Amino acid sequence: MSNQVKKVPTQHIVGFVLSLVLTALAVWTALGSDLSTAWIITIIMLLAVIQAGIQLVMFMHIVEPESQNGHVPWNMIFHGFVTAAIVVVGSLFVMVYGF
Amino acid sequence: MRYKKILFLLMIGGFFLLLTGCSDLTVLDPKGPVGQSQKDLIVYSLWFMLGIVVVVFVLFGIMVIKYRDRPGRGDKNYNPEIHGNLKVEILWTAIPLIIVMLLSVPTVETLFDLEKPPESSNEQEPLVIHATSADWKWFFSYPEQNIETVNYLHIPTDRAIEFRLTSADSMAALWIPALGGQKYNMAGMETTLYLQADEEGVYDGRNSNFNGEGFSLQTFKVHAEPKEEFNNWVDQIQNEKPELTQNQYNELLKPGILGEMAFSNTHLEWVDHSTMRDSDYSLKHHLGDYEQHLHIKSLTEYEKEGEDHES
Amino acid sequence: MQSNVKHTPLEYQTEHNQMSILGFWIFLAAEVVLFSTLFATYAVLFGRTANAPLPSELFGIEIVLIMTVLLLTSSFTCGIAIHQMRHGSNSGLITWLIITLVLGLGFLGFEIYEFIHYSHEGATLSSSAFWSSFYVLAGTHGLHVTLGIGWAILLIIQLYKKGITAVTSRKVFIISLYWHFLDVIWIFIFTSVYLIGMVI
Amino acid sequence: MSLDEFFVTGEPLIYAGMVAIVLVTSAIIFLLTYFKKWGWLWREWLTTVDHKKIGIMYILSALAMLFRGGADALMMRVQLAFPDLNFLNTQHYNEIFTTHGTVMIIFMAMPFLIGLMNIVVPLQIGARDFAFPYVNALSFWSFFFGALLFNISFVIGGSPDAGWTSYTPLAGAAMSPGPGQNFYLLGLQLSGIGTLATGINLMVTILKMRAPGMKLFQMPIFTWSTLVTSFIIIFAFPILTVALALMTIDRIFGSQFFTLTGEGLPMMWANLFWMWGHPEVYIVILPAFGIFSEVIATFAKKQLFGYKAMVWSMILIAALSFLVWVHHFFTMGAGAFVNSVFSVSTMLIAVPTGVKIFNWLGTLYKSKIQFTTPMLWALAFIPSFVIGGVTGVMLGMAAADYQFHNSYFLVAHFHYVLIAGTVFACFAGLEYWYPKMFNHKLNEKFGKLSFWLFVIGFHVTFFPQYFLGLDGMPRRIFDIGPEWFTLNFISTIGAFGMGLGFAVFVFNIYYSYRTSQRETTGDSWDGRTLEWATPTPVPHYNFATQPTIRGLDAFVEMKKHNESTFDESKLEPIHMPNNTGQPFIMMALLFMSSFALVFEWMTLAILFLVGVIVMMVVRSFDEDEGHHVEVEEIKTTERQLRGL
Ligand code: HEA
Ligand code: HEA
Ligand code: CUA
Ligand SMILES: [Cu+2]
Repeated sequence: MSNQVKKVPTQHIVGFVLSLVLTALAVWTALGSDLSTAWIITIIMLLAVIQAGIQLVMFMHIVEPESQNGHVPWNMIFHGFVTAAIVVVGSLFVMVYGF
Repeated sequence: MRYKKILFLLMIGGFFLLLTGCSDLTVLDPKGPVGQSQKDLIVYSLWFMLGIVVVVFVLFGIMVIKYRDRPGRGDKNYNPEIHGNLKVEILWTAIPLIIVMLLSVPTVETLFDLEKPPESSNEQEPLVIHATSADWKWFFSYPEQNIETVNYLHIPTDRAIEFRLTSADSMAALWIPALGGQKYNMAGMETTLYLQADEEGVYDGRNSNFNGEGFSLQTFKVHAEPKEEFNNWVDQIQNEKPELTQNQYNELLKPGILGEMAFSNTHLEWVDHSTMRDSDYSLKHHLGDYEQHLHIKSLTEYEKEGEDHES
Repeated sequence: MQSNVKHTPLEYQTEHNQMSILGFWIFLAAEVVLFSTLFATYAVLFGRTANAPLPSELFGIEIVLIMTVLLLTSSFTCGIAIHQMRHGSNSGLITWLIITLVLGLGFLGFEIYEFIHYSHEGATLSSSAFWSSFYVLAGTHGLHVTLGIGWAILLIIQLYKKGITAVTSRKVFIISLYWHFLDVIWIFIFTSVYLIGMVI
Repeated sequence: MSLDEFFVTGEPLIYAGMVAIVLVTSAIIFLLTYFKKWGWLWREWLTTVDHKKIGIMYILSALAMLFRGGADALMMRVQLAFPDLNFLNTQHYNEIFTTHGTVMIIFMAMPFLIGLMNIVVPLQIGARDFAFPYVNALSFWSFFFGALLFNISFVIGGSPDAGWTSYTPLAGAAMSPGPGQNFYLLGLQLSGIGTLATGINLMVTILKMRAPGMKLFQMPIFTWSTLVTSFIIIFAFPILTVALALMTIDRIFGSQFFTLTGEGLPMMWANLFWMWGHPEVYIVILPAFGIFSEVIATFAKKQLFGYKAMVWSMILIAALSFLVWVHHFFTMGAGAFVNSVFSVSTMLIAVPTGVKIFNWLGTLYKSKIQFTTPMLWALAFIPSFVIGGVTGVMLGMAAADYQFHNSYFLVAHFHYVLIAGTVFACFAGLEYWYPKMFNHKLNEKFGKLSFWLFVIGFHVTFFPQYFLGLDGMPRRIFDIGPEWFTLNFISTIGAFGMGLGFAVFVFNIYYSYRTSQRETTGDSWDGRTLEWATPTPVPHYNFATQPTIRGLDAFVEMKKHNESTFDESKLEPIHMPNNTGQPFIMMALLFMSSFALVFEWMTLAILFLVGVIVMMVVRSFDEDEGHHVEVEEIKTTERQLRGL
């Protein structure tokens, strides 16, 4: 958000609406569409990642100038997600794919 | 600092000296193709490692001796401003990288080879032996021959053995260093390990993965013998040894140490510990037994006991 | 150490506050890994239901969807609370925080109801590896929400007493980060536990 | 539960241990009372938030743990010296190697290094304290009480006995009933909280509190190693937290993660454990690399060779450390492809590590080496560690690892890296920064004696173990076969050499305290970095005036320009935090709660947990804003310390 405090929290409202839409979309993809399971999983996981990004940027103000444009927060959260991917994908690779 | 130099020479010398004695070390004196391929890999890598160690030691020796602050040296050859040199830095990044590649190739090759029975005997089907670990003994089931042994193995030479590894309770690892590397035995799972003996002999086998009080004593002997002898032995077991009953088997599963035994059937008739369904079979029977300590003293006591069983 | 830069929100105005916020971001990165470990366990143990019911038999979209909307909305109201704080409105801040809390409590209520329901159907913490991992994953999130609620109550009391100061604004800002973060985690639980659980 | 179940009974060695503990405790209590030091202890130490004092407490505890772990090691070595020896029975042996491994890695190596970081890092970057001094105190007490919890298992309830890796199902409730394993789980959990907090704390400190002008790539290399280590801590420790929690829930609340019942998957524990465990071994080696870099640069009288390459190789090692964990269970049978991937990633770590080794050699090139004791440790590290490292690469070759795994070859590898790397670094760092901490140097004669005893003892102990491994001797056996007698016997002799070296080291601390000359300047070794720019003993606010940094090796520059950290014209009041007893009390309560949980006394555990929460509420309402050190006070202190 910019330095001036706006009267109406547009960014929050947009973020809120977007997350509701994304949630609905995910539910529809999973339960309403007739895609294959693999596609469903791919799509809804992607939607989840986008929604997480929305929370980070629109609600958590990760990139506002006061947090030095979020250099360190971005870096850490990014690496947190990289580690998370290693942990989840790695565990599946070793413990499920391996057998 | 002369004694330091001498120390290093001694160390390097000692290293070589010990290496020459290596042919006696079990892992470096394999008795079958699997162990041989692993030995080859180890020796191959050892040359690289020795080279690296020698290079580092020599450089180190030169630096420490030449650039020590001795009386009368003053500022000769002293240059505190050096802070790097791109060329040598690239060199000492690239060479290790190349070495790593040279090590990776045979490693990966050997890894894939080890998942198959050794080539030298691929005209025959491997002999299948189910090796089941239970605290703290081994059950070896020969489904084709319909016999089962406890704490000892007979195998024919020059034929691949396909071990199907599993465990009735805690995790173990089957390791016969003279024949090749180990793999884990885990309840509810089955892993496959190929080994083969080319030379006759009696080899030491054991559980190498720590699993509690009786761990040190969970060992067995492997008798590798020519086909005919092996078949005779099988006949003998089939004819002379009793059948194992489920009740007796449950009793044997109880945590504790056993001597050698043999039976003319296998426990696979009533339980397969490698399935998820039976992974808690042993626990169901012996849950309470883990609460006492066995106060095991030492190997010799049990070795004596084992001999009693045999005779 | 108050700097006079205009427009800098109060919570960023002291060096100490900046460091606390940064420290909290780093903590959240660690939390990402913490939850990912639970997700990994869940994913690996998926299907190991033993004799207990399958997830697809128990999971129903209605309750979970209500929970999701409650939590998403609470994340939004929490954002509004911060907006109010940056406007300098203490009463607005407190009001929106309380709304956030109520929504959070609602979420918790449904979660508890859901857990009770599942265990009546025979899926408990100890019925199988899969259900253990389900309860611990969802439960850890629920525990975080509970902690967040308790923490927010403490802050509301402090806001009543002291109003918006450098210290309280920093604390409120940090808890807002925490609350949004719990929403992020929930999105992943919602997607990878419930939706995928219903699909497979 | 009756008393004889509560206290461990039936073992003469344990009775001796109990007696020793009672005697030492009563001696301490007596001395404190006799010299009326209780108030001093509370005011100066238990409630301190000063990073230097906290660092000293870390190091003292770590030395005590080295003693304990070392005593364990010596007992194991005695038992393994002869075939069929009945010095320890199998149960006792199992407990001892478990506690030895855990204590050495979690309660010795890490706290020792964190202690050095505590003392040195704020000084090296020109800061007045940690970013969060209160949290720092909290971290220390969480480590301290975690270690205490783990160590009392020795006399109360029984020690864990499933190895420091605590593989399930062995370590699960079914096969290891009783409190032993709970001690492991909760002791590690308790101290793990503190480690994570320290990681965050150090990272913020380094990122935000550097002296004006100090860019990231101008930070002293030890500070860099600390930053990278904090990064690993932050991303690796949560994995341990979860793994421990899951096993605790398994054992105490009946879940089925790692059990053989309910379709649990015991190997998942191994997977999670090593996802933390491998980064963990780099957590204990990277700071060691940092220490060696500082020591070598100082005593080679030369700038570090390839500073940037040194930093980037550490970052690369940290990144790779998250991608190799499977090399600890190649033999699980995950297939050739999985093993190939992790085999190659493992070996790749040799490249950045090699870069570091060669850069150290480069630093020695055209240098002027002074053989002080810290420098001797650093020099001995290079060749010794290379042996450990290249044998690590041999283990990394998965197909060969099938033969090395679980053998003494592995035991030799990790002692070569842990001792030649971490322990040598702890000694080097302690002796190097000792004058900064205690205002006098350690005696060089005894220092060198302990060095030679320890280093020679080390090689004699562990070099033969490579050959034992190749001869098929597995780890964790309590009784050796006769074919392994000779090499084991040599190994045991070496271990006593190390013990002797350590004893001389401890004696040297006492001896130097009595006889060493006190420091007059703060710059004991003609140092290169900012910690040497402060007077000694370091005033609690560290820097009267913060220096402005122009480049690498800030203090060398300052000395050239004749600058100091006491510029009377620039003095301002300094804001410092107040001491507080809260961290101590909070962690003591958490300790009691964990203790109750070990014995599964739920009500009591919850009761103490409520106490912890109350302490957190108290903290939340706390309005302690700290205090200011006035200019006059700074002036008098500095003038006195600097002899102006
Ligand atoms: C300080 C701790 C530390 C460090 C630094 C290391 C460093 C390394 N370790 Fe080690 N390791 C442990 C502590 C450590 N380890 C512990 C505690 C265990 C056992 C735990 C247990 O089971 O209880 C273990 C176990 C262990 C295993 C498991 C073996 C098994 O269980 O079967 C493996 C396998 O790959 C391994 C590999 C390596 C490698 C490749 C490195 C590399 O980082 C080494 C890199 C260094 C060099 C290679 C030397 C310098 C380089 C050069 C001079 C350049 C040229 C070199 C080449 C091209 C090769 N280690
Ligand atoms: C930093 C880590 C570290 C350090 C410093 C050490 C130090 C030592 N270690 Fe340790 N070790 C491990 C980490 C470490 N170890 C780990 C992780 C394991 C694996 C555990 C497991 O399998 O779960 C292990 C396992 C291990 C084994 C294998 C046990 C087995 O598998 O059966 C052995 C055997 O020789 C051993 C020996 C030693 C010795 C002789 C020392 C020496 O360096 C110790 C030096 C001695 C002293 C510092 C003594 C000081 C004390 C005195 C002078 C007082 C004497 C008093 C009395 C006897 C009452 N260690
Ligand atoms: Cu208000 Cu964003
Ligand atoms: Cu490792």
